[in-house]
Amino acid sequence: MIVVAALVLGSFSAALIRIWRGPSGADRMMGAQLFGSSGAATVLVLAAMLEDWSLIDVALVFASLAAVTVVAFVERTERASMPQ
Amino acid sequence: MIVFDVVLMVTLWVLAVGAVSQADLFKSVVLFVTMGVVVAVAWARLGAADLAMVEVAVGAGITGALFLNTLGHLEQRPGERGEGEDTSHL
Amino acid sequence: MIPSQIYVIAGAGLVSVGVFAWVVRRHLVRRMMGVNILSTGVFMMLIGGARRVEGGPDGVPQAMVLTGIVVAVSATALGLALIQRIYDQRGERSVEERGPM
Amino acid sequence: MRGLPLISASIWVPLLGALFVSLWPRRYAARCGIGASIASAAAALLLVVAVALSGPRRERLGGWGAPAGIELWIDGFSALMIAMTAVVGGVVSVYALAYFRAKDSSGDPQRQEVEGRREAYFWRIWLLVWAAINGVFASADLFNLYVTLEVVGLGAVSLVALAGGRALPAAMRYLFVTLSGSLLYLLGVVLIYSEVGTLALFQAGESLIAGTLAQAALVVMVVGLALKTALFPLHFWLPPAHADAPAAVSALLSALVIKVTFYILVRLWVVVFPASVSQPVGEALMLLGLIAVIWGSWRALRQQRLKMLVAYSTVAQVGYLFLVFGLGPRADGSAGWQAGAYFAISHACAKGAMFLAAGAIARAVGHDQIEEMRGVGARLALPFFAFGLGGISLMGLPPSGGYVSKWLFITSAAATGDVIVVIAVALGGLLAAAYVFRVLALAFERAPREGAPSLRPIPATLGWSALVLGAVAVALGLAAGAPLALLEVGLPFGQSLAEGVTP
Repeated sequence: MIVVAALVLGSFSAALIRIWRGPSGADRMMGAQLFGSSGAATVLVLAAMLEDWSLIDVALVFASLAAVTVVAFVERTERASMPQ
Repeated sequence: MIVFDVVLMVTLWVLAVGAVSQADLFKSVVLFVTMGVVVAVAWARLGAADLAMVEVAVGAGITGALFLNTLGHLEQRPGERGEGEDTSHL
Repeated sequence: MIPSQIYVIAGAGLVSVGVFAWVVRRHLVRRMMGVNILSTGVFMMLIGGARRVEGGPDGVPQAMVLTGIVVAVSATALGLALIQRIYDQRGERSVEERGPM
Repeated sequence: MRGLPLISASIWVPLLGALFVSLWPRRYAARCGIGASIASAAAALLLVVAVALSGPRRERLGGWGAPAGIELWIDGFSALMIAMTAVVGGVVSVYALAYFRAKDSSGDPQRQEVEGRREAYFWRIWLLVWAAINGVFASADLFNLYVTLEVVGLGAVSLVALAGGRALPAAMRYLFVTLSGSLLYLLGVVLIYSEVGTLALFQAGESLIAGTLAQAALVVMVVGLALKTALFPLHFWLPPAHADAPAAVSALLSALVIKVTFYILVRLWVVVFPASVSQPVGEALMLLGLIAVIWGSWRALRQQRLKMLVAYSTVAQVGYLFLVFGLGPRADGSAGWQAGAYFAISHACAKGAMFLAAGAIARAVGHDQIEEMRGVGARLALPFFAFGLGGISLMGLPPSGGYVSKWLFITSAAATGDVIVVIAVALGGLLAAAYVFRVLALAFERAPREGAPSLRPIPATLGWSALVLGAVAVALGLAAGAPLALLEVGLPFGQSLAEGVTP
């Protein structure tokens, strides 16, 4: 359990660094995605620790968040790169 | 567990401060979405599973998408339509 | 320290960040973000405080926060739509840091 | 009559109306909207009559009781407010019918498209706001109040934004104000809930004990709601938002929307918070109210634009509303509270009439610069007459609703020895007279032979509906008995509120 928690923490900090440092928008977006996945992992660990297995559903929704934000991000870059 | 709570809340606070104080708007939107994720983890920690789901889907997902959409809009030139004052509607 | 107290304190911290963004920041998008953070802070205080009263999780505050999140997202949608219209009709300067507000 | 779900009908009818307007094709929006407005007004008035005849009513939605379910509760005070909403809302709907219709003359198809869309959105949002306003007045639950309050606020912001142009930044600022106001209110609800563990208004009032937490809850709620009601130092957002909105919307905002937060504050004062907690805050609010009366009237006097003048006059009149938080608890019985409630309804009619008239005048003249309205009065007699009728009520001249409420204010202030309130009420009336007569005198001056402003024709409905509201404002002074009797149904301000009168 401890090992898993440490791994999750490591990916959290990696995501944070990517978000903070950039350098490009896509990097930051990928950082946010990694953050979402780490969040899902955290919730799973929490589910094991609290023995509240309904939290697994929450982890599923975390995973689907990635789709929404990526679509929004891609749409934004598409629009920004359109000829004016 | 206390350590986890404290780390979670400190992360949350740092992300919130970052979101409102970044010069780069896109960066603050990303930080904002990230903050939504952390809030959802906090709800899960507090035993509110349904809240966590709604927070991720709505608080981070839809709100984040709306913000990104607005940023995309603001990066275009201001539209040609409707420039100037509309005084007829007093 | 009881764990839920941490959440109440963090909620208060978020409220202060939100108020700061609302009062000090001038860019409309950022102020909108501040309002969102403010509401998240209030919700966190609500959930944290509710656990202090009862033993287990209490249904009523969770229902309140659920409603509150939905209200917040509709308010955000309205605000962002307004920001886009302002940008369309009145140009860049009116949403920027040194806008008329 | 007892068994009919009249309370929820007063909320459902406008809500269904909004749904119908949205579903029907856009060109039927106005017809559908006016039909829904008439139905909503009728449903609301039916409820008011039922309350007047058979006492306060309570409804449990879906059969769920207080702790988990939503309870609706109507007593005399809320009934009076619902009646005010029905009367002002009905008249403004008739006005809006002509106001949004009259724009089709230009012939530009794109312009017509914009106008048609604006009209359709007005009806949708306005019916939604109407439902939410009735919802606030019928709620007996702190959180339900928050939700309905938020709907009212968001709807009001969208209505302001309908005007486009310079109304958009005003709407944006209004949005921030209304959001933070209701969040502060919600924070107060959170604090109260963590103390007493219930959200029901009356139960919370029974079990809330005076202490630091109650004090903190009261202060946040008061700041939030005072911000949304535009009390003096927090009034900065009101004049642009109310002045730049379409005239029908300005009337609705000034007449009804700010009364919603006032209503919630009065309820909190009377029902929830113990007197020892609310007393000092009430004194402070009264002081701010006094400053608001003078400052708002003074600023109104200095305005160049007619609608701005009316909007600043609203800032002043909000000051009178807040006097009740100092006077109400101190005065014997419920005289102070009655003064406030009566002032709220007479101000709603008077200010509604003035905004509608100002909109009609601005439509005819083409702008609303007061200085350039020299000599237009004779040709626009109807709207200016309505403006004057509303003005009579604002000044507090007899016979008008304003006179009755100011008389109630002054008697209760004199009974408790607040000479300064008496002076300020009188001074506020004088200043109101000054700004109303400034407009009227200029308008009825002999027109300059050359350069008299040319007027566009306006539909007669605009003038007449303003006149009807002005007449109601005056009639409230002639027939004060019925509203005041209605106000006492269920003793909303009495000691026995929590126990004695439950049906």
